[in-house]
Amino acid sequence: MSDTTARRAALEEALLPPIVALAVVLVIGDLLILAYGEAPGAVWRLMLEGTWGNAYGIGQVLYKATTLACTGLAVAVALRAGLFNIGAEGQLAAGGFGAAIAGLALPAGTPSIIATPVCIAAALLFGGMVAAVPGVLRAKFGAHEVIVTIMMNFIVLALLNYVIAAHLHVPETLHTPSVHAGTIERIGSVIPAFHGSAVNWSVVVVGTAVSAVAWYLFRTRAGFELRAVGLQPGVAEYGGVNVSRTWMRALALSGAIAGLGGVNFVLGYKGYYEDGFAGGAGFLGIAVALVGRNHPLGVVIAALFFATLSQGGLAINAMVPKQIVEVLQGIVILAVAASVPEVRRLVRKAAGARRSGMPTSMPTATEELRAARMSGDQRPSA
Amino acid sequence: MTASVGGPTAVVRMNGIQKYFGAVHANRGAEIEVGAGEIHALVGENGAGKSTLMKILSGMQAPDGGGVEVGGRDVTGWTTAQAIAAGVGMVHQHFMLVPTLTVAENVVLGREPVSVATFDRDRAIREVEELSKQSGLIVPANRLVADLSVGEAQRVEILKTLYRGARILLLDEPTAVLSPPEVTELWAVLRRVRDTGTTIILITHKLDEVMAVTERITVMRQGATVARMATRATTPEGIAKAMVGRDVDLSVQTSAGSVGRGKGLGDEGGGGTGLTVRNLTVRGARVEKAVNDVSFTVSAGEILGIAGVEGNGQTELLEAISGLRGVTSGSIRIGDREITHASVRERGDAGLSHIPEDRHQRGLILEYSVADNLILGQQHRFSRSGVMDRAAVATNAAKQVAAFDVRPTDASLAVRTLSGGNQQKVVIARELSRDFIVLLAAQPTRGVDVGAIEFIHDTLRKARDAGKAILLVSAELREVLSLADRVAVMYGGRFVAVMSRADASEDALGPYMTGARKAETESAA
Amino acid sequence: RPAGAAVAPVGDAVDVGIVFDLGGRGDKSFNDGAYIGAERAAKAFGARVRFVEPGEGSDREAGLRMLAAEGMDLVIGVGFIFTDDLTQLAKEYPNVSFAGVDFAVSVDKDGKVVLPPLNVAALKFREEQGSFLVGALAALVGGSKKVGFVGGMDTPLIHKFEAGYKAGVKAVCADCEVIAQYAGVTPEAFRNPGRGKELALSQYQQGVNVIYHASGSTGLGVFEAARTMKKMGIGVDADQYNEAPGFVLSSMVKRVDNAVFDVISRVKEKKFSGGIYDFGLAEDGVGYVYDEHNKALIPDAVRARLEALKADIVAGKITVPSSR
Amino acid sequence: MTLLLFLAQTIRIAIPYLFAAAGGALAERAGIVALSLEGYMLGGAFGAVIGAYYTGSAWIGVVTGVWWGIMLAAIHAVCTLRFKADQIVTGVAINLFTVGITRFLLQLAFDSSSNSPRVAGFGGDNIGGALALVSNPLVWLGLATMPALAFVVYRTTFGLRVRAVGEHPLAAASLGVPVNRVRWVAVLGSGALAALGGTYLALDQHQFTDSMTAGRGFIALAAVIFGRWDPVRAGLACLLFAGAETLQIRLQAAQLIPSQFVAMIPYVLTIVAVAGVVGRSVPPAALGRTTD
Ligand SMILES: Nc1ncnc2c1ncn2[C@@H]1O[C@H](COP(=O)(O)OP(=O)(O)OP(=O)(O)O)[C@@H](O)[C@H]1O
Ligand SMILES: Nc1ncnc2c1ncn2[C@@H]1O[C@H](COP(=O)(O)OP(=O)(O)OP(=O)(O)O)[C@@H](O)[C@H]1O
Ligand SMILES: [Mg+2]
Ligand SMILES: [Mg+2]
Repeated sequence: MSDTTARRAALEEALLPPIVALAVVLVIGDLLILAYGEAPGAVWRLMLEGTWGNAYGIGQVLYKATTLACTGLAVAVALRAGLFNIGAEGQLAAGGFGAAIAGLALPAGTPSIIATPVCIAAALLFGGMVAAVPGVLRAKFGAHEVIVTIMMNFIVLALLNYVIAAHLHVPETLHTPSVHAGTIERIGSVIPAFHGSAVNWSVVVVGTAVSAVAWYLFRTRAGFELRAVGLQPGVAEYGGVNVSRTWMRALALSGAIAGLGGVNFVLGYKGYYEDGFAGGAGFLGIAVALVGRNHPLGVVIAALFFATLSQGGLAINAMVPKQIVEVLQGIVILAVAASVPEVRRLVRKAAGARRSGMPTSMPTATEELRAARMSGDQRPSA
Repeated sequence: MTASVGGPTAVVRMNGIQKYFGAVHANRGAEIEVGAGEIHALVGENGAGKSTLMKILSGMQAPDGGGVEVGGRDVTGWTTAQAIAAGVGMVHQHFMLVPTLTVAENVVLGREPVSVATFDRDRAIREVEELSKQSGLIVPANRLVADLSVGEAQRVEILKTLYRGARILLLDEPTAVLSPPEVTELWAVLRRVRDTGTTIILITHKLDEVMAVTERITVMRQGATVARMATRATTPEGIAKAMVGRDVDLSVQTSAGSVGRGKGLGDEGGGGTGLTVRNLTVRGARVEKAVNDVSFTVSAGEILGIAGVEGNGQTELLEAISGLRGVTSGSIRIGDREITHASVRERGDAGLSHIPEDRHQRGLILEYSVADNLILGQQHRFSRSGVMDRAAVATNAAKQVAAFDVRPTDASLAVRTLSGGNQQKVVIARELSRDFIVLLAAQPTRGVDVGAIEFIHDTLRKARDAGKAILLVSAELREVLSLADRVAVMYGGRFVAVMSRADASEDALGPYMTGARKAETESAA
Repeated sequence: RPAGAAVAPVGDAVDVGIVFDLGGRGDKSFNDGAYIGAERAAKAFGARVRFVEPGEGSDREAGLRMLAAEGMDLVIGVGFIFTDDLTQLAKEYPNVSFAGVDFAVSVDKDGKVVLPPLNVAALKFREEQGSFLVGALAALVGGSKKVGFVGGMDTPLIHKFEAGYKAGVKAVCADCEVIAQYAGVTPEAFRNPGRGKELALSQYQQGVNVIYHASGSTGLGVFEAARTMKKMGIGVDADQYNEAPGFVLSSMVKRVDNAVFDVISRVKEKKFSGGIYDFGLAEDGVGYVYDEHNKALIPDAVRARLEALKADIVAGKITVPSSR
Repeated sequence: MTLLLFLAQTIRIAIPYLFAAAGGALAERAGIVALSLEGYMLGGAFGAVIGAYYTGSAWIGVVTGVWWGIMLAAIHAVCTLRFKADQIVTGVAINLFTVGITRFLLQLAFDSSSNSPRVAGFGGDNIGGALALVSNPLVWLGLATMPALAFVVYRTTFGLRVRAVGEHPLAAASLGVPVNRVRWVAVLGSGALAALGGTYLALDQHQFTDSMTAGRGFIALAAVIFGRWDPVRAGLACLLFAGAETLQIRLQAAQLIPSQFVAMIPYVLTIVAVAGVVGRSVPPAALGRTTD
């Protein structure tokens, strides 16, 4: 009995916050649309038609979701290890840059069976390297990863800009020359319904990566240890896990996943690296991870949701400023972040009430134990 | 002096108190009545709801049901500030001190002396020094709390309540971390305070303290009040019986054959060598040498018990042996293997098993399932080329759950949903079921009910009889005496005495535990 | 096919779709120029114009495509950044006319210009020529041997303005020094007026009397500095006189409005053809502002000198460099 | 003279940092992560321009700017203090939200995606360079902020409570200190202070420009950490970062090193600081811990 109760509670805990967020978004969205003097119903309909209403729209949503799934998963993986990766933006850019560099270095005509994997590997490597810096500093010096990843964003973007502007760009543009090899084909070239949309076979690469990460997290020993470190580092250490190394590994992996997102734009869409292509997808990854509750499957769903919003912003541009979408994105995050703890409290209370003849004792509140240690290695929890 | 229960002089009266923490029902109709000017004991097993009841009285928490009266006034659901204003002060079970502030700042916080709209620091220091002199609780007013010793910190806690002019003083296990002389000093202060008319409610697990200083007793079990008695009219056995709801034998149990089993003080015990520690020195969080040049051996088939007041280096010693804390100097061996600088996992593979003293900080991942927790630390044995072997994990779980009677039996539930005792069983099942030579058992029965305690003790003895070397650390002297073949006393980071079980008794160990006596032969363990 | 692409426009009114660059409407620069040109076309012959403001990079193509699929007669991308997207889409929608403001024409391996697709009009502005003239103006009016330049993001695109400007300065004052600075290295550098103001203040304090900016909204800070220091600034893209009346010496104007109006009328008259449309001094596509507002600031001799230089450039006697 | 100009410019550049870093230090001292400084600044800048535009008074602009900062901070406080939302997530969301809402309202109010019309402001029209500095009351206010904050934190009852609440909220609560109220005040105060930074920027420009704070909030946060959460040291860090920027402005013309690298200086310094290379920086113990 307590079995099903616990499962039901877990499900409610996972599903309620996004539902709350959706409700909040609809209400505030209505208000903003009314403020602009348009009819909410018409605008929402336009948004749906422009996204899920036709193959092209779906393709666009999928394209955007591909990048967001990467950055979201990147944030989620780090969070699973108890670390906050705010640097997905820079890692994404670095990954795209890596893919472009590899694609430029390879001789033209290299068969894609070789070239594409090489470029993808380069994206993983570049993203991973950028994230490894905060990982190493966290592990070796206890430097807080939130601060370091934020600062790394600025540094990486400036560095890439320097390389592009000073050395690698095509005259009169902000992008590199087109890569010689390794590009990934658009789906539209095989399935005509998608014609014109940017969605490309990277979506399959990323889908595979998501499954691989899910498998890694929940089926492998490394994943077992990574999650243990994230939940209770002290216990993980006791359990023979090298916490520092796990942190480094988790951040490097996180960065690599974010870097993989760059493939979607660079290899799958444009064929070159362009300064600023990340365009906030890294920061949105935090929202995606949050709404997706740090679960690979949830991340995919959340990525589709945010991609819909983003593509929808373009569709409704004729009626209202697309900034409405930016506001709504912020609101979704706030609503989910605020409702997660609240829902947990309520659900656990309800689950307790449902259980008849509840006995007394429970683990002593860990918070109290922590307070008992007057100082020590306290650090902000993620 | 003693007021009659329920009489008009009752200054505190709590009725039918209910309190939930999420799913936990911490107080279920708890009651207490305390007369003016008495020292009143509140006792009960771990988790009985004592601290919760007192937090409600002090305004830290609001009750979900029931009523609170102080001085005849209904104050149900009041705030801390209101409670303080009404003269209720509480010293919490865990330190409630801000380490980065000075003693004086900690004392006056929330009731700061003010001059010209600014905090008058000098006056705060003056007032605290004065109060310190008056009460006999000597503390350095200008020092950072982070730099205080545990005893000093405890004094600051009491000063905080006195500074606020507390007339009703709630003390939640104030002696748990104090050395005996500090405890004596505390009683002196409390009696003096009581004599000025202050009412004191004392939570403690030490029944001798209850007998020594209190006048009446309230006993709680599972969130409810189950007995009230006058101290004079009862015995420790009587209190214990009320606490657990059945007869308990408080006399020291010794299993057959255990006495004299440890072969004296020499290096070699009965069997081969289990654990060898040589000249070990370990840094603590705040002291340079939390463990100071300690040497000892635990032989196969022997339990070495470490007695001592908490905070004398036991934690650091175990952490150093288990690889959770670096070693300044010295060496550690398991059997013939040198493991001084080995990783936690290497130590595990070398045959080290470890029941940690705090299962929530070290022993269990609360969100993980019982099955996953049952393989924690051995995940490399339950995986093939990096992939977890889920069938093996499940099989192992089923076996251990049955063998150690873990309830409920569904191993896929999160450990968080288990009761404290069952959680501890999970830890013990895991640590005893693995292949090991040496077992570190720290507070193995903390927070566990009497039935489970007997089961755990039996299990430890069986392991010893099967030839394992066991290093036992327990805050319960009785537990040490009931299990150990030899007993060592730790004080100030050193082994100040090592004796065979036959020589060890509470009277013999006491002076060492307080630091009153130092070992004549220090190196001999 | 993008949403709402169903209804084919009726009548002979021209349907025009415009996709803005970052900054969008109200940037007081080339986006506004395109807007003005389109509005003029709407007034003059009833062109029906739809505007789209894309967000991040991948929305640019989507925005163009949405308009193209809706059956617009003409789709305009405002900004060099649309170059690749226009090229791509023009092939997919051969029956739609496209135009790109600041379209970046590429050069092949042998240095030959690669023409855009047949249905794309590349509206190119010779900013370096206009910059050359304001450079000469700055040196002639400045009254010190130092003139200033503030760029937005440090990229080759802006280097073009700097190069023309420098050449103009040197043409009239060989020993003049040009202090050239950039606001930053990310697109934020076009939206950081605080930075622009500090850059300008430091230049003025070093003895510069006139600063030319090519830095989007950052340049608004340059004008603020001009006001406080009572010095001169030179605007870019549009006539920026109103940003700091009395302190704007002139502006290097890019007649995006004219170019846009022009291309719309060609479509209207069914005379549209793809190719490179150069808007230099000769075509009055670029120039400097000389009107009742700033007449008093520019002596007649200077005016004459500038017109002479302009004539030389138009005649090909002076070639203005477009990179530094 | 050059030195004087250098100093004056350093101070002008430092003012927004000083305001925002003061806000950051206040919030973080109370245990609330100050990731949303950037948002408060931008909101403050926008609010100031709206107020000044509709009333024609720069001082009313200051009031509305601060009000905007307080409102945004209130959202942060409701989420993290009332609903126990994660502080870092909330901070990121506030920043995102502010960019969106200011753009949206810019459209609504002025029909522009990037700029507001010119409004009243400080940095006066008819005063020469250095004078413009001393005639701007916000400059003086900015310079006074850090010493004032240091006084509040170390010398007042409120400050004592802020420090207690940021280190060990439970201990403070046990003494009747209203932990959440102290934190509310600190968060709202941080919003007001950071918004003053944005207000300074906007009124100095007499205009609002989309995203005009351009990452200054993050530099301010960096200064707080670099200054180890101490107001005075954080203030000095602001001056240091501003000095580096001034140096870059003054040296850039020489083009010794690519501007990209100079732009990185504060960020690199911060990483060096948090890595403990310049002395260990220990954050307030309860920082980030309003979640349960
Ligand atoms: N803040 C809290 N959150 C959740 N559960 C709590 C909290 N405080 C106490 N509990 C639970 O309430 C029950 C009673 O706890 P309480 O601290 O009152 O026990 P106690 O009698 O003081 O025990 P001990 O002797 O171990 O101190 C326990 O099961 C405990 O885990
Ligand atoms: N928060 C909870 N969620 C789900 N189940 C719970 C929870 N708390 C308790 N239970 C269930 O109730 C059972 C009894 O718990 P309780 O803490 O009363 O045990 P107990 O009688 O104190 O046993 P023990 O002596 O082992 O501590 C547990 O085995 C557990 O399955
Ligand atoms: Mg129990
Ligand atoms: Mg207790």
